[in-house]
Amino acid sequence: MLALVYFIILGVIAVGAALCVLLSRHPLYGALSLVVSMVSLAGIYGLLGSPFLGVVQIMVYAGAIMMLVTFVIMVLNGAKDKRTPMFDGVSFFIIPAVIVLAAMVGFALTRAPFAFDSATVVGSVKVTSETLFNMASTGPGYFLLFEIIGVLLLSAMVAAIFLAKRHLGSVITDNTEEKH
Amino acid sequence: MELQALYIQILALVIFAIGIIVAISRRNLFFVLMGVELALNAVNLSFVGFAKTLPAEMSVTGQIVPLFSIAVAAAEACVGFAMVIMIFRNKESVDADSYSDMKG
Amino acid sequence: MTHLPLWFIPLFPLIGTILLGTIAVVSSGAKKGPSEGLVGTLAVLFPALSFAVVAILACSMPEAGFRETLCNWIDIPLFRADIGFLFDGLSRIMLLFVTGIGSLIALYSIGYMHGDRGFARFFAYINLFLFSMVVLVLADSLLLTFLGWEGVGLCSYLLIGFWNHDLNNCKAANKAFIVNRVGDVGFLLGMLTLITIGGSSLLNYDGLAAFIKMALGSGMIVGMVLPLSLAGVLIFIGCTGKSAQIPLLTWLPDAMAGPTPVSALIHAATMVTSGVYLLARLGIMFSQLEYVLIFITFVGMFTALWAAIAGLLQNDIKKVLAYSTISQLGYMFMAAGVCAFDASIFHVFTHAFFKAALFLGAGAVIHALAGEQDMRRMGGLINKTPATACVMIFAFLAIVGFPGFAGFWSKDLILERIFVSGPILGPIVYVVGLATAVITAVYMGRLIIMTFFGKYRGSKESEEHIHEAPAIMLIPMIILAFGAIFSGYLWADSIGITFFRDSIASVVGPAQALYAIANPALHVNPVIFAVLGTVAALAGMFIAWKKYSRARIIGVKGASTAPEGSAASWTFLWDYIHYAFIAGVNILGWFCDIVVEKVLQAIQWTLAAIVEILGDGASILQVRKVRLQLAFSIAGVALLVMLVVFSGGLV
Amino acid sequence: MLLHLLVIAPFVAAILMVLNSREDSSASSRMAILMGVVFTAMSVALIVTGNQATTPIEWFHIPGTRGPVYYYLYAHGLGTWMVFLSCGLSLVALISARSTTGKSYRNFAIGIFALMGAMNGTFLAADAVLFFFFFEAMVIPAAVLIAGFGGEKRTAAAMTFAIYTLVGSAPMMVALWYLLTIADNSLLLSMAVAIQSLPAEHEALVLLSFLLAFLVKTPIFPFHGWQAITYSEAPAPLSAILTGAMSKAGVFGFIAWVLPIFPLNLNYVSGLMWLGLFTAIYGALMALRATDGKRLLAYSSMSHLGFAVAGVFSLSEAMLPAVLVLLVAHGISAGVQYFLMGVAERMTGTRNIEEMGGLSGKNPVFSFLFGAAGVMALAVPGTAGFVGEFTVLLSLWDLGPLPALVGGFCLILSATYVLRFIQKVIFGNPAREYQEGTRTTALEGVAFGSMLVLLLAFGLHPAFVTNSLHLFEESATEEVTSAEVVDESEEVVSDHPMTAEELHQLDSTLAASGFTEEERKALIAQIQSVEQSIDSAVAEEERASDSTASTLEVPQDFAEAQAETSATEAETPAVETEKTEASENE
Repeated sequence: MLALVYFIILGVIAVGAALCVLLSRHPLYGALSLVVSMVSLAGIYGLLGSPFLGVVQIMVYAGAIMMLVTFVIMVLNGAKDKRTPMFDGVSFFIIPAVIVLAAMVGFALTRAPFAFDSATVVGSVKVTSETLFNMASTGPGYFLLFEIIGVLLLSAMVAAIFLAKRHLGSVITDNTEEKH
Repeated sequence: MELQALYIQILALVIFAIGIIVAISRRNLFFVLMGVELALNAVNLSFVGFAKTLPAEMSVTGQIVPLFSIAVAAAEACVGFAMVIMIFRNKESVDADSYSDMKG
Repeated sequence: MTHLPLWFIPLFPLIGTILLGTIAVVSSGAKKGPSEGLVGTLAVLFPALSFAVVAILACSMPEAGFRETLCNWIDIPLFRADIGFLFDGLSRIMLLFVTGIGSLIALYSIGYMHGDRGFARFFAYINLFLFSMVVLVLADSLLLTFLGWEGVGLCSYLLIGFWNHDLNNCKAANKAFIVNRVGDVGFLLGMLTLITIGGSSLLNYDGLAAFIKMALGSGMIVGMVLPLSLAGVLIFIGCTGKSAQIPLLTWLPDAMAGPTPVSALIHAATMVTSGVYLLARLGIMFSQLEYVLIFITFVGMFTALWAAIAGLLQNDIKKVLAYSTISQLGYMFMAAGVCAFDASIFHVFTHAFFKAALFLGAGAVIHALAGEQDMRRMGGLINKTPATACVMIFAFLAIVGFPGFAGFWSKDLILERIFVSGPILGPIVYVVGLATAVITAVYMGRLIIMTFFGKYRGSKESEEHIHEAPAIMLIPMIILAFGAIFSGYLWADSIGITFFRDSIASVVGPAQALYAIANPALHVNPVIFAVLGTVAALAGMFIAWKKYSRARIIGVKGASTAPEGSAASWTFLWDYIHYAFIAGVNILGWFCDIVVEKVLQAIQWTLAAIVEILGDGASILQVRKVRLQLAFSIAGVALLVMLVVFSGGLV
Repeated sequence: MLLHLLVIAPFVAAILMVLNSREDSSASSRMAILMGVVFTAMSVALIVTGNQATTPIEWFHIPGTRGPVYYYLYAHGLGTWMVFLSCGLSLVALISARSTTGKSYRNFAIGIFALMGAMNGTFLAADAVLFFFFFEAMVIPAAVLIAGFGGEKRTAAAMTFAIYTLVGSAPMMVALWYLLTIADNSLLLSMAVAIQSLPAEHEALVLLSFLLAFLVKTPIFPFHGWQAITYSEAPAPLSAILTGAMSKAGVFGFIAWVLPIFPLNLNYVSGLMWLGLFTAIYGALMALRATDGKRLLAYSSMSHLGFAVAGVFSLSEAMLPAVLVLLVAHGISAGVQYFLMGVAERMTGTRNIEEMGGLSGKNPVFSFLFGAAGVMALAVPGTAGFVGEFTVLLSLWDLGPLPALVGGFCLILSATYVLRFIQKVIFGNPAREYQEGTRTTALEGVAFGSMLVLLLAFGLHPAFVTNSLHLFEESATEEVTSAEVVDESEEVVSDHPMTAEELHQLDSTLAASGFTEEERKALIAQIQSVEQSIDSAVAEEERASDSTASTLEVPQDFAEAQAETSATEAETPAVETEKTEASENE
């Protein structure tokens, strides 16, 4: 019961913040609303028994990525799209379409029988990292994936440096930060 | 009344829909990227929600996948913003509609 | 018994070709050409060596001849051919005069071609020609003969177009090759017919003879006459091409564009007679084909008459000789048409001497006059170039059939054989032949008179330079002149010498015997023919003397040597007929190029345009905004999901 | 091993060429020519060692089909010579391109090697899908090379070429897929079996799709729209390869794929024969009117290939060696003519033959080669062209005098246009002042000269070429007779039934060891008959003989099929009987 209450509170905050993203005029406001939304999502993760994921969410998303976003927005000061309208014809075309799509999927979801398993384990750091770094040959082998993700991040960083290197050296240093 | 698995999915769906709407209907490139992030977040939430419906060992797996997806999102954001910077330098605009060089 | 290998004979000219060709190519970049002494020596040495081999072989030849199979050539299902040589009475005679006269003319050419830029190239071609000609004559199968046949055609092409900076020469060369190609395709199809009749062994001369004899023996020949006639006609078309008979004769007069020794060697003495040789070679087959033989006789007759008249109308000294050659070839075919192959080969033999002498003489005259070929600008040369004049006059007497000279014996023999061949046909053809002999005497007399008698009609300054030919040119001419006088005595029926007939009897004898069974000869006293022939020659000479020695021939300046007016329409009669065919091909080509191709392209581009329009239509959907495209796709997905959900598919 | 090398190594060579410096064209040319020599030597080795096959490797499985696609190469007389043409012409092209491409030589060589690998694959593939793969793959490097190194209208030419040939073979892809859904696997024999079970109208449709691809590639009359522009705009060395080797893929396809697979009826055969003859005449007439030298050569090769196709569909006994010699002769002579035309273009700066002339005085070595090449193209006896054309005429005469007569007319026309070409290019006086371009280099001269020598050698001793067919025809018939005797005796003895699976396995084993379709059918029919009962066995036998009798309408094509597919037979004589035994004892 209590969980439901927390969920409703966090969910409303998340959806509200998401709507703020949609409706805010300046990207900086949008970014801040996004942070709020992400933090409340992290709360839901914790509520669902995945505290590790919640922490990562806050650190990486709300921390690093959003930091990057705000930095870029502030560096590119001309980014305020005063000239361009917030919404145009396309927007009014897309909103009903997406709503219809979501409604359909939701309708399908309500028909699908699924429920929480009572015997779930809490995704604590220990459990998660044990599964993640299970190097046994019979294990799931996520460690390989993990390494590959590391390489991907590295190459993304290199690509970012390469793309943006001409003026904005400061952004590059930010990029390196968010790689944990 | 208890917290149902369905609620999590509905919430994820709503946030995903908003994310898509943001990504497509807004013309500012920053909003486009933020919309994508939002949608990714919703997906992660959906993963976690579904993970909880599985028995013990498998539910851990369901929580590891979002980790990877977060990492990929980080990489995407990194490259995406670098591209925004580069494009902005060329066009002096963050309007997504001004980029139409690919049209034949 | 051991004897020299037969392949020695073609080998020497081949070596000569390769050596001289290498010299020609290597020296082509150099400023100064290769040493003429060296090239000339090589050029004469190899034909002479070949002649020596032939002579040695000729002396030791047994009655049946030598046969030698060198190696396999083509071996596929349905068809098999070997490279093999056959040296018998017929090829002996042919080879002797081909290599002999070839060597003499090579010697003459050293003088004639002196100082020419393509000296080595010229002799490479000459050697290649001799190689091909030897292969043609020496081959033991039609296919190998065909190799030589096209080879000589190729050399003729190369030599006519020898001075290739002048496009007219090239055109004459092309014409020669293409007209010959028409004949060659006939030859090719003839060979195919033979293969269809009896397999590839029929291409072998011995095999063919054996086949015909077998068919005769078993009586199957009756059913085979029709396909064999087809083969005969097709092969004869090949012969008309090579030997310049109606209707494929237009190339020979144009071929005079080549150097004069070439005209002497290829277009008078050797190559053009290969058609006659082939008929004699296949005599045993032709002897069974009655209608084909009549056809050949008439073709020969008309050619002889037409070319003799055309010869009267020419002003160019070499053109006169060219038409004369065609006319004489007509005689040979007339003889072949009544299966008198020995007589026709005998005429080939004597003709080679006197016509070569005439051409070489004409060459000496042209050489003396620095390239002048128009007889209207000659005259009185007998004082300036007495040796040349003597040679030409002897050869003239030979060609008109003056008693005692070579032509007398051979031409009378032909006329006699024609007369006795049949009760109706024989006399008709004989009369035409005799009339042709008169005309021959007239135009040859005209040539001699216009060239050597009267007053010189050229420009004064050119008169200064007239000189007798150098010794290296005179020696071959004199040897040939001796041939023109005495070669007839190899077969002088009236005085009882039949050496020549006996020497080739083993080859053509059976065919003539077979023919004689079907067409028994009439018995007429041969003296009558001799007398009539002599009368015809004298009459012709008298007419020529009357008409041309008194008449004032006006020396023209700068006019072309081509005949004009009605003379032109007579001369170019067959060219006009050819033009009709050429025009047909051109119209076809035009039709293909302008109509069919354009229609095809129109279809092609219409299809392309339709596709393009469709593509443009589709690209309207390809909107400018990425977002709109995404929106479309999302709407599409939404529609799909709606469809699925409402059709109850998902649940 | 040799087969793998010939197909894969060119691609490796292409990649190796990338390592070369872009700037230093002489180093890359040395390397390219060296590798070209190696490939040519390998192709000669292939001819010398005779027919061989690789072990089939399962490659992938196309969805919806019944059997896997094999990576399976085999060499038979026709294919080996085509490979020789492709390697040899590529080598000469690499030599000849040195003077024209300059700094981009490296890229040119990469394209040539890729093209060569694709062509070798086409000529050696034993699997239909593999064949089709390479058949299509040829187009890409060729189109890229045209677009990169061609004349003024090169883009249009490359597009026309690519679209025409790809669209032409698109129906074939569909048809192939359709066939594969029926056939056991994509090898020749199982496809030939599969085609028997099709209704007539489907079979006609499949046949037409196959024909279209090869007709476009050859090209035959209504589908030649791409040829003139492609050959004239492509750089001359590439044109030489295109006409000398690539266009042979069309004729090769007729012989190696269409004839063995489809039981053609007489209407198709005579129709295609006349179409070929018509193309021959049409090409010759167009060549007569062409003023662009390369266009003239394009039409001339169209004429020759039309003649070759007519020869193929004469279906006479002498067809295969005749067409093979004709193809080899045409490949070399058309190739060398294109190379020489390229040199002429380089020296005069124009392709218009009306504006050329007088080269004989300026460059005697070149004009000697040019004239000699022209004469060889004329099919003068003693050259390979003559042997080819004469024997093809012989095959045509099998069908009657009229086709041969038309063929003869074609020979006359070919003399006309070749002589006109020679006269316009090297004789006469120069029509205008040329800027002096690069002359023939010594290496080029040697390369062209040796091609001419090859033509002479093949003309005087065509057994060099025809023996490669010959050898295994004889050994194959021996094999077939002996093998069949053995087979039959064992068939009679073995009396235990076989399952469908076993039959299928046997079928593919036989296919892999290169049995012809007829033999295989007969074998299976026998096995099935044994399987059922003695009584029904007789009926089955009769049915089988009936079905063969129905195809006797055109007996030659099966003879051809035998000649083609017996390629692999001679190689594994003992193995195949063993395999049969083994599969029966199961």
